Formats: sequence, C-alpha cells, structure tokens
Amino acid sequence: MSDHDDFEEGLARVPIEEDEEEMLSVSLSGFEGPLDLLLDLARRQKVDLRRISVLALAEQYLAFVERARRLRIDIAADYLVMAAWLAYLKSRLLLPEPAKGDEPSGEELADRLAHRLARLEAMRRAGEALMTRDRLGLDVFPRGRPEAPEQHTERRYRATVGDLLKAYTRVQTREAYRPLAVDGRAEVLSLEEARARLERMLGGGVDWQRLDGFLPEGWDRAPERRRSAVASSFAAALELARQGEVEIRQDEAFAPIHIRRKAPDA
Amino acid sequence: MSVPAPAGGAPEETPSGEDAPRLLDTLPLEEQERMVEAVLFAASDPLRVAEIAERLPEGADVPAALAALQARYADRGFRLMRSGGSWAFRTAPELGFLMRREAVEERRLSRAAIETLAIIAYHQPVTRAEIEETRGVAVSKGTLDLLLDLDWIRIGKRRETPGRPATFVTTTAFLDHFSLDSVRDLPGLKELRSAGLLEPLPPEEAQEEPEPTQDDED
Amino acid sequence: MSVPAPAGGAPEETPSGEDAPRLLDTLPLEEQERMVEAVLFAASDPLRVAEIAERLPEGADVPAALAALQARYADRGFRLMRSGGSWAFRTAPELGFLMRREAVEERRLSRAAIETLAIIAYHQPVTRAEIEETRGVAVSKGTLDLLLDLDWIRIGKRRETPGRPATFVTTTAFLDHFSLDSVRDLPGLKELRSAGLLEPLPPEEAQEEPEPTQDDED
Repeated sequence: MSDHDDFEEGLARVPIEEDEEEMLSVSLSGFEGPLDLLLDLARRQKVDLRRISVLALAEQYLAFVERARRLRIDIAADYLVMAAWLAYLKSRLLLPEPAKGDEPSGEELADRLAHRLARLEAMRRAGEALMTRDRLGLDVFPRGRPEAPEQHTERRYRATVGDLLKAYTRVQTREAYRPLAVDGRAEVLSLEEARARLERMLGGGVDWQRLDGFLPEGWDRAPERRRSAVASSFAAALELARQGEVEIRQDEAFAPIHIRRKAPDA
Repeated sequence: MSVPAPAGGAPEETPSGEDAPRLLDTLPLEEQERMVEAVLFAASDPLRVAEIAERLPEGADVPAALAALQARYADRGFRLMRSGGSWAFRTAPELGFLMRREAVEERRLSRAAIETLAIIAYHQPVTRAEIEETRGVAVSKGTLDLLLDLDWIRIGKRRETPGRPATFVTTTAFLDHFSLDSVRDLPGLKELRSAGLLEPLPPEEAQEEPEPTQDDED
Repeated sequence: MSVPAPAGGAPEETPSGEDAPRLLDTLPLEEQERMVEAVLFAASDPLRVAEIAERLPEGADVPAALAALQARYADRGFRLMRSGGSWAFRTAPELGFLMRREAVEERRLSRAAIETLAIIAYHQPVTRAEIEETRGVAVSKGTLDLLLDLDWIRIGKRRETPGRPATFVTTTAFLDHFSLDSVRDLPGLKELRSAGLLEPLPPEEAQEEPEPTQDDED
C-alpha cells in the first residue's frame, strides 16, 4: 500500500500510537470493502493468488482488524463479518476434517476465497487494461464536424394543381354563397323541381346533352339563381344516375357536364 | 465526370511556403500530410494555416501538406476545401444527395396557406390586403412566410396606390412544383365560371384581371 | 414532373429509387467506394452496413466498398474502424497527441466505476447482486448512474430467477469508446475464461471434480 510506504519513508522511526492509528484509518478508508483489504494483504504474499496461503491471509486480516479495534478505529460492519468468517475458516483449516458430508471442506472454502480474490484481481486488471485502450475523444477522434444533420427531417409540402383549384373555388364560392343563404327560398331551384324538369326534358332520347342546357328559363342570368339551378340540376342528375336511369360524363375537370338517358341494355 | 473545383482556389495561393525553414527535415512530408489530415479531420471548425501549424510539430510545412492533400482527395468522396483562408474537409458536393437523410415529412399545406397561394396564383400581383379581402379573414405572417420559404411566392413590385403596398407573385419554383409552364396553364377562370363554380367578377375588377398573368420580372 | 436535380450531380448519380435500380448495376465499385466513403466521412457516429446501404443507390455492394476503404486508409491520418459491427472513420491512435485541443476533458473514473464497468463487460449480462458479490461490497447507485449516463452500459433483460433481477450489459457506445469491434475482443477475455476467472466458483468445483489442493502451509 502506498500509504504505508509514504509513511515509512517520511517518518522513518518507530511509530507511536497516534501515527499507527492514523495509518490504519487512512489505509482502511482507502479500501473498498473487506475483499479489497484481503486482496491487498494477499498481494503482499507475492505469489499467484490461487497459491496463496489462505490460513496466513486469514491470520493477517484478523490481526489487522484486531489492531484497528484496539485503537478504537471505527470499522464498518462488513469488515467484522469477514473477520468472523475468516476465524471460522481458520478453525476449519486447523482442525481435523470431519467425515465428508454436504458441507464444503475447509480446503474448499479456502479455495473459494482464493478464487474470489483472483477474480477481483482479474477484474481490476481488466478495468485497467480497458482504460489504457485507445479511447474515443482521448486517443482517437471522430470527425470533428459531422455533416449529416442528425435529424434532417425535411419538411416537404405537397400540393397539386387540383389542391390549388379546390382552394381557389372554395374561396370564391365561400364568398358567393354568402348572399344565397340570406336571400331565401325564392331564389332557389328545389331539387324536386330540378329532377322533374330533367326527367321531363330527357324524354326518351339517348344523345349526350349538356347539363347546363336544362336550366329553366330565366335561371341562367342572375348569378345566384344560376348557381342554385346548376347545383340542383347536378344533384338531381346524380340521383338519377344512382338509380340507373341516366349516365353522366365529364371530359375533364370543370368541363361541361353531359347527361343522357341510359340505354336499356347498356 | 465533371468535378467541381474546390471553393476558394488552389493551394498555391496560400501564404508562405517556399521560405518555410527545414527544422523538420527528419519528418517526411508524407508524415506531415498524415498529421495535417488527422488534425483537419478531427477539427470542429475550418482551420487557418497558422492554426494547423500550431498543432503540428515545429517546422512542419503546412502549405505543402495542404497542397498534397488537396491533390490526393481531389477525386474522392470528400475534398479538402478552402474557404475564407481556412481549410476543412467537406464531402464532395456532387455526393451531397447521399447525406440527405430521407426522413421526409410530407405535409399538406394548411387550408389558409393553400388558399392564400391560390389567390396569389390567380390574382397576381396581389397585395396582402386584397388577399385578406378575398379570403374574408386576416392572412397571418406565418402563412406568407411559409410560402416565401418554400420559394413559391416572392414579393413583386409595389402597387402605385396610397401606401405603396407590396404585392405578391408566384415564382418559377412554384411553376416547377405544380408542373406548369406558365401561370396561364392554370385552369382558367373562364372554365371555372362556365362550370358554374365561380361568380362572374364585378365589372370594375373584370378588366383588371381577365386571366392570371406571369409576372415578367421573373 | 420535374424533380430538382441534386446540386452538381452527374447524371448517373441521381438519388433514389423507383426508376433507377438497373442503372446501378453498372456503377463501378470505385464509384461505390467513393459514395460509402462520403457517407461515412460525413457521420461522426459509426454506421451499420444496412444504414450505409440505405443511403446508397440500390444494389451497391457495401461490404466490398468497406473492405476497399479499410485497405485504402490503413496508413492514413484517419482509419476506417469497425465497432460493434458498425463502421466509422477515426483518427489514427498514434496521432492522438495532435488532437489535444479536441480532447474531451476526461472525467476521472473512480476505481469502483472502472471495476464495475469491467465486471459488466466481462460477465454480461450480469445482475447487480453478482457485481456486488464479485467486488465484495455494495455498488452505489451513483456508480451505476455514471456508467449509464456515459452510455457505456444499459439495462438488459431480466434474469429469470426469483425476483427477476435486472441485468446490465454494455452498449455499442462502449465498444466505440474503447475501440472494440465486439465484446469478444475485450483484452484478455479468452485467458480469463480459460482460467475460470469469470465463474463464481473455482474451476475444480465448477467441474464437480474435486482436486486435492496443495496448501503447503500448515
């Protein structure tokens, strides 16, 4: 332990009690738990951790804890738990083994402890090896100026000429419909009227005719009346088509709508 | 294939070079080149020659290394570019399309936006006040900004009326998007009217705006 | 419908899709290599082969291009590295000293954090209880939080044992940070495994083959 070395170099004399107390406290606070302390003691044996003398190790640990207790240094409970267990292990190792039962033998318990220490040591070394690898941001570097915008969610707006037309007619009709609601029924061609008129005028003919040719006289001049007539005639035509009585045709958007009586066997 | 010239010109234009001392005779230029490329790769901003030199071992011939790198990467997926006297690697411009993460979020234009656009398209040049009058509601700045951002509309001439209000007109990008050769290709108002969908215009406006016209400034 | 062309794009490099696949069969590997290079160069985080392929024109042979690039940049100032099955350009480790300015301030990790990370890396998936068993001491929440914050570990599947404890595993960012291609490449992993040091019980016991131990002390 470096604390220990520093102490011996800096104060090369017989430690008086306070110094020893301080030394013990310092080293205890430097350990991360009893296993860490054990590992440190084991390392001082300078042999392969799986070849260490567990008995000697247990004795050193017990002596260490005993000294600390004598000096009334606060020792965390888990150090004491370990001490109790090591005392038990020591007795198992010293006393003759009882007949082989389910209990692990003293040797096996000692092996397990040595194994645990070896594992802790291995992980400590592995951690060190990991930290000395080429590390990103310390030894190797990524592109400092990435160009791919992390979240380049391109917002793309879509609209078609159709959308444009719909919007425009909506704006215009919104405006135009306003008076319609106010003007009352007098200006409206009812659906029933329009339908009756259509059926009457289509007669038995099978030629295509323009729908707006069916508007009643006088309904094709004043804008409101004209629109009402167009709308009612169109709705009536749709109704008749639904019932299979007529066919409707429109060559393209906003082109004139044509209508004819459906041929009997079409 | 045509390779666009790197922005900012050839490395020969960089300050100094010939007179750089040869303190670093032991470090081959090839090695200096590697160092400069590593430094530029990791840098978060373009670096000036002096800044690069600062990071390199003393005596490095940065301009020579830059010239070598510019030649080395002239035909690669990224280039060494100079801009404003600073150097940076940038992906080759003609490969820029690879970088676009196709997280395209398709959106429909809001009702307000499409109506505003339609009014501008059909009535251009048109003032904001006129748009508002037609829609019957105020036009938000956000709506106009969006259409301007999309580059579908732009600001046209000022109207020579009191207050000289700005007008809006559509752009060629608008025509591109809607696959129109000209705004005259928009379905005509006459067609709309004859279909009974539009009210004939009031007489005084009728002369002013018979059909949409392309603004000739475009 | 006219689609805006990519800036400066040569005709055979048109992006996407629907109508392009055939054309790509003829794209020379050299050109594919340039594209992969551009895509990787533009990114700072490693990209999976599938992610690269996604950005490339259909039918590109990404693995072949990656192999070519890895060879091409083996001795340059930055290299093509594989980490967790993903690919990224990284500066050459031996040139790290040039990038001191770019270096992120290293948060000094406590011994507890380093050991905990090592235990998770070498034993994953591993429960908190197992970490504590290995270190012989409780693992503080702060330690795990720090490792989680660094994005070096994450919570894995629950262990199907009583209490269904959560397990911890390392992340791809961990691999990237420590220049590892996979956890199989952890330093000394094979040796540790063959020495039985990744098992909780000594090898003799684990194999149910009790061996006389030679404890020569009395």
